[in-house]
Amino acid sequence: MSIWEFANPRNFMRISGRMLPWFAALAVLTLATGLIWGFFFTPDDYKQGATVKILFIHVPAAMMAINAWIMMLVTSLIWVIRRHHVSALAARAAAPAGLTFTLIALVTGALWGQPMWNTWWEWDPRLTSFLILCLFYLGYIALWSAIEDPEAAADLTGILCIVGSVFAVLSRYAVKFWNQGLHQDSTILKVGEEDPLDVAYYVPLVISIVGFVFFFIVIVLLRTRMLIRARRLIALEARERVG
Amino acid sequence: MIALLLRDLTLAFRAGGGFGLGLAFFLLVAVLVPLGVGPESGILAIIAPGILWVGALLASLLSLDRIFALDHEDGSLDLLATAPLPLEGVVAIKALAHWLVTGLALTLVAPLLAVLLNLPAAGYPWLLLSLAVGTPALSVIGAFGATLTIGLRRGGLLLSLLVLPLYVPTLVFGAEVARRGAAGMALATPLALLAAITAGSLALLPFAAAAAIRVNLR
Amino acid sequence: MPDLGNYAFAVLAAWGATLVLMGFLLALTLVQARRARYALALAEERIAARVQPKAAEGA
Amino acid sequence: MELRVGNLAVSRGGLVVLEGVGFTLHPGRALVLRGANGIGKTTLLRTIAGLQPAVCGEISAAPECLAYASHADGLKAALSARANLSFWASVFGTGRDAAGAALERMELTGLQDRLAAQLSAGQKRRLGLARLLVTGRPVWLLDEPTVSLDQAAVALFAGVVRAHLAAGGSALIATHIDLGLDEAETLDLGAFRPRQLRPVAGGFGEAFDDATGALP
Repeated sequence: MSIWEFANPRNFMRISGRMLPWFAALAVLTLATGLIWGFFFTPDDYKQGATVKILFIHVPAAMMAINAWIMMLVTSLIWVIRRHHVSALAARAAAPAGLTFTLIALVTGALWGQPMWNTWWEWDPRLTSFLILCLFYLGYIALWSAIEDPEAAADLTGILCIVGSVFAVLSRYAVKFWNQGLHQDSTILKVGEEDPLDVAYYVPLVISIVGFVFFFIVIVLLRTRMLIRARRLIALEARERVG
Repeated sequence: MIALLLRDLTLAFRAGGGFGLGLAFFLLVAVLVPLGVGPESGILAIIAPGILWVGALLASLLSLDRIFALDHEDGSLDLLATAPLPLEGVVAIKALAHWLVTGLALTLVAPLLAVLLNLPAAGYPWLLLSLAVGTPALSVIGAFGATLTIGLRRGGLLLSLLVLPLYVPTLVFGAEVARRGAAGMALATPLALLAAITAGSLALLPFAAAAAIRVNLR
Repeated sequence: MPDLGNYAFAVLAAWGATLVLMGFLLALTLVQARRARYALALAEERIAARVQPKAAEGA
Repeated sequence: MELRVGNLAVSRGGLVVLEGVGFTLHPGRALVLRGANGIGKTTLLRTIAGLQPAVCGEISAAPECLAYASHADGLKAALSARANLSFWASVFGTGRDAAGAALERMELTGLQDRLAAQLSAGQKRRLGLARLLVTGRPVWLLDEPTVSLDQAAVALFAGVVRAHLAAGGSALIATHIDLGLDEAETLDLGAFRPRQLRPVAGGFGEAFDDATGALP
């Protein structure tokens, strides 16, 4: 079976309907395991104390905030190049999830920064980049809901997403240049190096990341199915009007 | 092409064309900030480059929705699209016209407003240079954003939301050049990056904008 | 319940905010999905009711 | 320049509104499109002008020989009548004199220095139509050209069209008014209306409404 089978709304509805319960079960399982393990069964960090528990939601949310945008970029490109409608709707479906993850990353970052750096908000490059990402998500969602013609809305948001991605990357480097920042470097890929993330944190963190991924998939599937139904409703009503 | 540029410039200078609007806004920012921050010249001198850059950015944002929306309303955009001009060229010319009446004008008055904000003497040439190099990017990026909202009735607010995040790199590098210039630091890197953003936007965004116009006309 | 020490507020607030935001997203998605499903079902029924008499006439 | 249109289908709002449209427009001839409101005259003209993609079919003429005049005149209220026209003359590269000649042909010479904002609706329309003369393009696509023109102005415009045809041009006109053109044939678009409106192939409509029953 080719992946383009999904491009047909009918096939997508059939296959996604069958997969949805499994993904939902996996999401519940991994999220529950990762989060409960992270919250109840991890030791305090010798430097950061109990705040290290924020790690298990902050890091996955931040990763998914970026991954959601990447997924939107890929699906937008598929729409612009191959004109598969489900792809455009999937891009739209991912945006609110990405926005939520961005907000979570920002809020948990601020709450974590307060005891660690003694300030709620720091114009740190990472935090600033996430604030900008948040604006990108808001603009993208607003443009989708502002344009009535479905085809034009898909095209224009697709163009925005592609151009916006370039500028998002530019902003990332601009902001890094502008302020070197307090934020510690990402340590997750450095296991085995000098000051690695302790294995006690590593395992629950990975499980929790997997949980966030499944949660994201479930949300995107649900929302894409919702948008497909809404489109069919519009199509049926148009047909009814013209007789 | 030249005819289009001249027409847009003429329209901008006629009554209701919005030429004075951006400048007046820029002036207001330069006057209101000291009133809000307090008259201490030391503080003003530090924030002057940033204030002038943010003011220039907002002033150029103010007139963006006129670039294409007016032409779309009165039907000339349809006619331009069937005229023997490439749409990419139309976008570039309109962005150029927008830059001449906002970006260039703001660049020229910026030194006067910098006096109000106590910018150190060393900063003037760099402020001018950074605005001259950076504001074309603001106009092209803005013109691209304007093509996305052509067909919308109240697109102004949405346009700002779409364009502001796209302005971030230009603002960061532009203000950085002006700030380092005022402080007497090395500024070759941000200046080169600012020029790169302007050059890249000028080269690529007209194509994206023309695609968006075609979508809107259909 | 683990002992969170001085950081109880930061940790609990961060976790609480996360759960609230994710819960809100999930709830919103489910409500919207249900509404779309319901509205579409109504429209399908209406159309089916209109098409069937016509088909009967044709036969 | 011959305009040949074959088996053309056009869409509006994701629905095919006309299909199988075919005609040939020879130099020196005019074709009047007729049909009820909303049948798709404007859509057809915009598609031929290249402003929107056709669903399928062929259009022989390149967009470079077509001059399209829409409902809207594309006038800038803050510019004088002459400045409005000179702009289009330079865009189409027909030179300085073309604008003056066109103003004279549409009997607007006396108003040339007035701002477009101060012209009456009929005068604006005449100025909008004068634009066709400065395009220098052989095939005119006219969408309701006589709206807000009085009888004398309609006759004037008919004369302009006739001269254009006599010079080897051609015109495709969507109108309800009889322009009194002997060279004109009439095409009733009612014949090309699909029996049942269907969504465009590959569009959002078709993808989600293939009428084969409910979604799984």
